Amino acid sequence: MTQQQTAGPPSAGHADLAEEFLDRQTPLSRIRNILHRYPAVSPALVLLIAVVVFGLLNDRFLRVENLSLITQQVSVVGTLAIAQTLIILTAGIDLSVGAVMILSSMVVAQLAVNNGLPAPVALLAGLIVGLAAGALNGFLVTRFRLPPFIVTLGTLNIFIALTLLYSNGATVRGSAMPDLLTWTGTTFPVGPVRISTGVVVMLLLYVAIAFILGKTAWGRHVYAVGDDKEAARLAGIAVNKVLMSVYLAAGAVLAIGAWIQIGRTNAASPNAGMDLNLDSITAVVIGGTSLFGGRGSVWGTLLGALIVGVFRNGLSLAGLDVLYQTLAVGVLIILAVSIDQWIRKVKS
Amino acid sequence: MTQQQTAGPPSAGHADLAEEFLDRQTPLSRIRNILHRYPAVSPALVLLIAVVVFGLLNDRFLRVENLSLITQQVSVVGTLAIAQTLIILTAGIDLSVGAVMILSSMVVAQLAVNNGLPAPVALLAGLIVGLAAGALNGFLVTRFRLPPFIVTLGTLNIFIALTLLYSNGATVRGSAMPDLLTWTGTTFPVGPVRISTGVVVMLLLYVAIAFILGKTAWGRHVYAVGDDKEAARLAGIAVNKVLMSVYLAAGAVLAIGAWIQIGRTNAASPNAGMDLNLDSITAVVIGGTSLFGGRGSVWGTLLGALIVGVFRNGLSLAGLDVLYQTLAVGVLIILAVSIDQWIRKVKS
Amino acid sequence: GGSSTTPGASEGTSDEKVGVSLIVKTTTNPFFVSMQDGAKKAAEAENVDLKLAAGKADGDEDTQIQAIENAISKGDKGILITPNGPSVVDALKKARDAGLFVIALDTPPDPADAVDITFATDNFAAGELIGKWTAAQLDGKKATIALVDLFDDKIVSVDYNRDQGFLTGLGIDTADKKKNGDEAKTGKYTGGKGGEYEIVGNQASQGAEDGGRTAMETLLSSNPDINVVYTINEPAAAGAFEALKSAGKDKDVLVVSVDGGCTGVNNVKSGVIGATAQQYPVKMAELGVKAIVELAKTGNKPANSEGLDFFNTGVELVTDKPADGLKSITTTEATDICWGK
Amino acid sequence: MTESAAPNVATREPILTARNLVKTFGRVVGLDGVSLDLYPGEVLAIIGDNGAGKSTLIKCLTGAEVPDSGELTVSGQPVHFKRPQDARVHGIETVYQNLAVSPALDVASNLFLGREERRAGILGSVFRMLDTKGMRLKAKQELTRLGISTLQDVTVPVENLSGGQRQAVAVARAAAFGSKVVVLDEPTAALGVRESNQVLQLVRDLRDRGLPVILISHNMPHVFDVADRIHIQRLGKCAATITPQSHNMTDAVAIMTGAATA
Amino acid sequence: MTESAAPNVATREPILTARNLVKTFGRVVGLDGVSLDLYPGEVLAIIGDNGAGKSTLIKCLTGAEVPDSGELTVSGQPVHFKRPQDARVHGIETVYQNLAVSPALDVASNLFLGREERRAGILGSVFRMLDTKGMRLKAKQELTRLGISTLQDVTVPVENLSGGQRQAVAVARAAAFGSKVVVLDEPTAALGVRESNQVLQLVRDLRDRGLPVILISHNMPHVFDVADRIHIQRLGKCAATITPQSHNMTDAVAIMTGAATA
Ligand SMILES: Nc1ncnc2c1ncn2[C@@H]1O[C@H](COP(=O)(O)OP(=O)(O)OP(=O)(O)O)[C@@H](O)[C@H]1O
Ligand SMILES: Nc1ncnc2c1ncn2[C@@H]1O[C@H](COP(=O)(O)OP(=O)(O)OP(=O)(O)O)[C@@H](O)[C@H]1O
Ligand SMILES: OC[C@H]1O[C@](O)(CO)[C@@H](O)[C@@H]1O
Ligand SMILES: [Mg+2]
Ligand SMILES: [Mg+2]
Repeated sequence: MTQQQTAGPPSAGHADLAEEFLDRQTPLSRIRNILHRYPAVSPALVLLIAVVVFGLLNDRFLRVENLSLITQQVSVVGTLAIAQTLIILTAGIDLSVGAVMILSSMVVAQLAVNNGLPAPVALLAGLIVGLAAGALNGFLVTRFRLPPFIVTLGTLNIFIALTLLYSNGATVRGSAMPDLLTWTGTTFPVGPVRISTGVVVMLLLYVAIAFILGKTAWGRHVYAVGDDKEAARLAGIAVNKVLMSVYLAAGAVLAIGAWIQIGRTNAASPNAGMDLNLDSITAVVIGGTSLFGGRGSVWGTLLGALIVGVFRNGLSLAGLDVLYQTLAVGVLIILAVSIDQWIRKVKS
Repeated sequence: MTQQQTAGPPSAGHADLAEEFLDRQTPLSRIRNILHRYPAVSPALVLLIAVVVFGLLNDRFLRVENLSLITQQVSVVGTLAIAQTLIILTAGIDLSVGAVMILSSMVVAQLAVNNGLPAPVALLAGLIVGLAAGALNGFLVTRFRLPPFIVTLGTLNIFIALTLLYSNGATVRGSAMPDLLTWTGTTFPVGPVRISTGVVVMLLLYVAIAFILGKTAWGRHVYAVGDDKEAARLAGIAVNKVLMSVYLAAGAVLAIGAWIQIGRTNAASPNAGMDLNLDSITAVVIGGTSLFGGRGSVWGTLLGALIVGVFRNGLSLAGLDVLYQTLAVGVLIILAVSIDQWIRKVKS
Repeated sequence: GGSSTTPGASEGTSDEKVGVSLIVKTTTNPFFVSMQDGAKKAAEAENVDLKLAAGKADGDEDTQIQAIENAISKGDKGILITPNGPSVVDALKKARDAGLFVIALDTPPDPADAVDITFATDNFAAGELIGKWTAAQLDGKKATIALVDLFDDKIVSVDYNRDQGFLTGLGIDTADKKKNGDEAKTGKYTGGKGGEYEIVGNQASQGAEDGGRTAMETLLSSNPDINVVYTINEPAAAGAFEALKSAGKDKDVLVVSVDGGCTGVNNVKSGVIGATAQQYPVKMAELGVKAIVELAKTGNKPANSEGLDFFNTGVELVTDKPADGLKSITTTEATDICWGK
Repeated sequence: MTESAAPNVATREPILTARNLVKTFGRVVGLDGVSLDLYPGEVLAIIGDNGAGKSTLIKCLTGAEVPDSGELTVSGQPVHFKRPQDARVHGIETVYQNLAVSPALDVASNLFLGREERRAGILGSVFRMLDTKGMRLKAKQELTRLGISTLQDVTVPVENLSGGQRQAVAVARAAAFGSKVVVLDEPTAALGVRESNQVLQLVRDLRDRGLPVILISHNMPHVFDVADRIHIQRLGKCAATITPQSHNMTDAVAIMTGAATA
Repeated sequence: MTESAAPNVATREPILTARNLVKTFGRVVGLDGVSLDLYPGEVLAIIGDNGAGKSTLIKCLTGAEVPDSGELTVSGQPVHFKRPQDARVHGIETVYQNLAVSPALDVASNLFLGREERRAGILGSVFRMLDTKGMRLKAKQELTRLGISTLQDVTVPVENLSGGQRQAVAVARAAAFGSKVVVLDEPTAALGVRESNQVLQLVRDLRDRGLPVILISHNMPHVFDVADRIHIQRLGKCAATITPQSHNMTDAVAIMTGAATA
């Protein structure tokens, strides 16, 4: 074989010309690599920026009581958003999260107050309601292959109607309830701050679900099913079983959300939080989870919920009129996700 | 070459064993083939069934005045759903359709009534508002690569705030407006029926958009972009231009929707139809368009809007109380899509 | 449904049921649930075929409009409605043009003659009662006032009547009586012993618990020294109270409201609410059903109360801390006549 | 009946048999009465024009599609595969032509998808925690064994791999877990020369371990290199089953294209 | 500099040149300073191991990726392709390895995607109505020309096609519209024997019409059959540019795998 000229420059070891473009070479790009690997870091940065800015705008914002208030304000939507994340990871969407939570909370409250059942039994009944609702959604999605959007739109109406029929539109006040039901609304001191039990419950849920999603086979299957359902099926994953279990898990989370909601408002009310659906989806999407499934994390969702909570609270502390608050929330949502995108420098 | 035994039966012409499974062989499967080719046929059947059933339940249902009423009741959401279909076909979603329509309608009404501008000029201003809103959404989606869900969630808040700031929360009465603005609310006789002008405008929009989507290159590009954005890009389609034009087209449709809305309620009200977002998405999804983009048709959407309208009206004429109506609407939505799936016998 | 042909025509024989639709604001407020229950009872007695409809939430006009249209289609003789906002007026006109009788309950429409008659609380008077009571309780102290209203995106008569009535009762000049929030933000109130006042702001609550809570939280964050809280109704009051409680402010704040439902009266008893103005939804419903039947049969209707453009169904101030020169009933008395048990 | 075609398997029981499989898609005929036998320790190649029904055939064999009619047996027992995991349970591992990988999951997760390994001790048994490290290590080993040297980072999402790297992942998965039958649908289509040779070697290794392999390929030299028998699909039917001994490549192509009969 | 490698092109101006292209993906080096010349009427093959950067190279040449650095010229003019349509405007048609077809669109629509034909008369000029029938007819002709005989229905959505049929659609698209350069990334990977030969014939036809072709393939016999020059990628760089005359297959594979230098 004869010696040939190469078309390129003489080869002098690997990656010489490319050297300067290699990300590991600069500190900035090292950061970007970290962000690629831990996508929740970038909404965390957005949150941090928001906290700092609002702290500068109003010195009350950074007081521990105010920060604790924010966590309380997001505790319900934050919990619902866990369930929503699970569903969205499977490329679904759940419009019924708010309705399931309310139905469950009304059942718990009425059974305890009107029917005099012991509090733990009432809570158990609430859990069963959540699971049953999840089972219904999951059944319709897996069995009839209906789009989750349609299924949960339908069951949303069903659950709302059931709630109103069951409760007769009446609110059950916390003062009438056994302590266990409103326990999630109690606070306990940690150093200078009072932490709400409901917030702690929510955080524990996040830890548990993050563990399950990240560290167990089930979690991996959830991602695989959401990523490419057909590929998961061909890889031998029991897609329908996974989907069903996701809806059941979501139902259970919603039942816990109902408990937190009772504590938070110190009441079980049939018209609480009908717009929690959109809010929970918002938290998920701001948290970086893809609506097309298979990509995202529950920590991102927590950050998403906190970002919205911080905006709302911070803007009103900054003394903005409510209409301008609405305007600003709109702008900030877009800004938050833009910054997030910019930080990640995602290429299409 | 030596003669070999074949493993299969002796080959005796093509498709002998398969013959009996070939769909063209049976009348039933011929129908199914038609349904595959014209997916709008199956929601049409669902609509037909619904109309027949409600007609049997209450003899007033089938009266021409009632049927004409139903078309009026869906005229606004039906128009918004056209815009929504365009966006969803590109694998997006538009949460701001309702807000854009209201903003546009308030601008039209106030300019004509408070600022005394001639009606056509006011309507033109409304169109510009719609186009500007679409341009903003499209700009954010294409330029910053933000998810449409987030973009329109943000602009939803922005448009709501702008509407309220601009209108001061006051409703403009139709009686104060020039006739042209409420022209869409007028009716004209066609044989025994009175048809509303707004409904005709909506139907013309459907015809126009169906033509453009089905018969022009632009329409094909819209489908291609929604189907697989990267593939469309590699095939040399200017993806961002297509997306931008879709958002602009949607904005224009929404401005026309604003006009229809003014005629329909004979007023421009800053808080009208905030849940038109969900309703419009519902119509699109019931109409068989995929939320993942690239598949569906605007005719399906019209049928989807009519199906929901028929359910609401039919149930109330059947004398159901409101809560049972809610329940039944939920069940019927699921049923409608199940029947649709069953008719199509879609294989995953 | 009946088989009558011309809707609203009064040729119906006595054995034929009169079709009536009751369209309330929302079914998640016990006030309207009581109204529905009252109407159902009355309907039975009056041989009325009553159908229930409602908005999806307080303020949902679109659903009410569709319900009105469906009532026309259904061939109903009459409509009872608690209008959710100004946009329903046009649909009501269509109904009346089609020959239906239309009666408003609880909330007079604007204009008042958009319906045949309205049975409602005198909401301005209701607001005045709690305003005067507040002035008396303040005893000359500075009032830092939070106004938890109904809407910020539409104008409804109950909303401005109660709010402006309350301020009037306190002795504050309200400028335009039909407009919330246009009064001077600081100044002197003249009610009771009189004193300084500061209005922290108006926040919309949509007349519901969660709205009330968010509204109160927003107001508290802009001024934690609030000591007077006006709320549009008792669901909003309950929500506002939760916000006060979690901010540790529930003890030193005067919360006043309107409604007088059994839950609300209980809250007055336990001190959650200082005073409430009690309304009578069951009475509104009964009068409404009867009036429709009467209209259908004879074309006659009751006259408006004197000086008002609606029929006043009455209001009582409920408190256990009566103020001098201000007529009120105790929570025990109020419990006997409260609704939504 | 396959005596002359595959004398070495004549006396043994087939592991997998298919009889008269039919599969239609609407108006399109995918399979039109196809039968097939797979004997222990043999490499059965399936060749045929594009659209001849090769992929459809193996999909029906492995539960990815349910045939309209026809029978399947595994080790003599009739089976009805409704989904791929049914076939997997019977020890049948498949690389589908469209690869069936999860784009967003990393290489190691894809390799172990559906049979993840858990940590030792209570972390695994009670908390059901994955042995991520262990799986990554094994994934690396498996890829090295296949000679996929350009792919050193098994934590990369599969969507970022080159076409060939992606295919290597899919093949590695089947090779690592196949216990009774391995089915490969065009496994070397996107592979480089060296990687292709490695896969062919793998096929031989599997056969030598007694595992039968079904191999779909358009590459005649490859086919004639490793196959014991060759099943030729044509227009949805089996046109012939030949051996590299009985026919040469030109014959095979002629049968495939209908220019000749076997 | 390519004198000995491609003597037949020495005197002509290259149509397409690339100089020192660099492309990185995060920590992964795709291209590490690659240069390339394409002369009129030649078939330039690109070969290399999986992950060697072949697809990345042609993506940078055709606007699908923007290189981090490096220069491109077309007919001597410097160009900066930001997106594929920029390259298309310059007459460069490409079949990408992942095919870039729209699954839900039918065969004919895919063939004409981005350059649909309109009806004659005002239906076309004013109403901008598509000539659907005409395009279907032409699509059929183009496919027949490529010998894709199993695919008779051009109204089938591409997602329902077999792997090879899908590839044939992508190749037909490039062949039908290429005006200056045709770039094919593994066009025969999924094709049957007959279809592959047809594509190779097509490549020769294009060359004979004076159109240069860049062909990526792992199939050495194919490459040595049609290529005038062969660009060998290795680890992101160009390891050598050879000709079928100067080297044989074994040499090429040795250079590709690093066992030898050119
Ligand atoms: N899901 C489907 N829907 C409709 N038609 C299908 C479907 N799957 C396969 N077909 C058709 O069935 C026939 C056989 O396809 P198959 O994929 O089995 O071919 P193949 O022999 O594997 O071809 P290739 O070598 O190109 O992969 C083709 O005509 C194809 O278009
Ligand atoms: N979008 C991307 N993100 C990250 N890495 C990438 C991306 N595209 C390519 N790479 C990497 O760049 C390298 C070169 O990939 P390329 O696709 O060019 O290889 P190839 O020579 O075409 O290989 P094959 O023969 O397998 O198609 C590979 O290591 C691949 O993993
Ligand atoms: O939301 C406002 C509405 O709430 C009520 O006070 C009942 O709770 C009604 O009288 C009023 O119309
Ligand atoms: Mg195949
Ligand atoms: Mg490649």
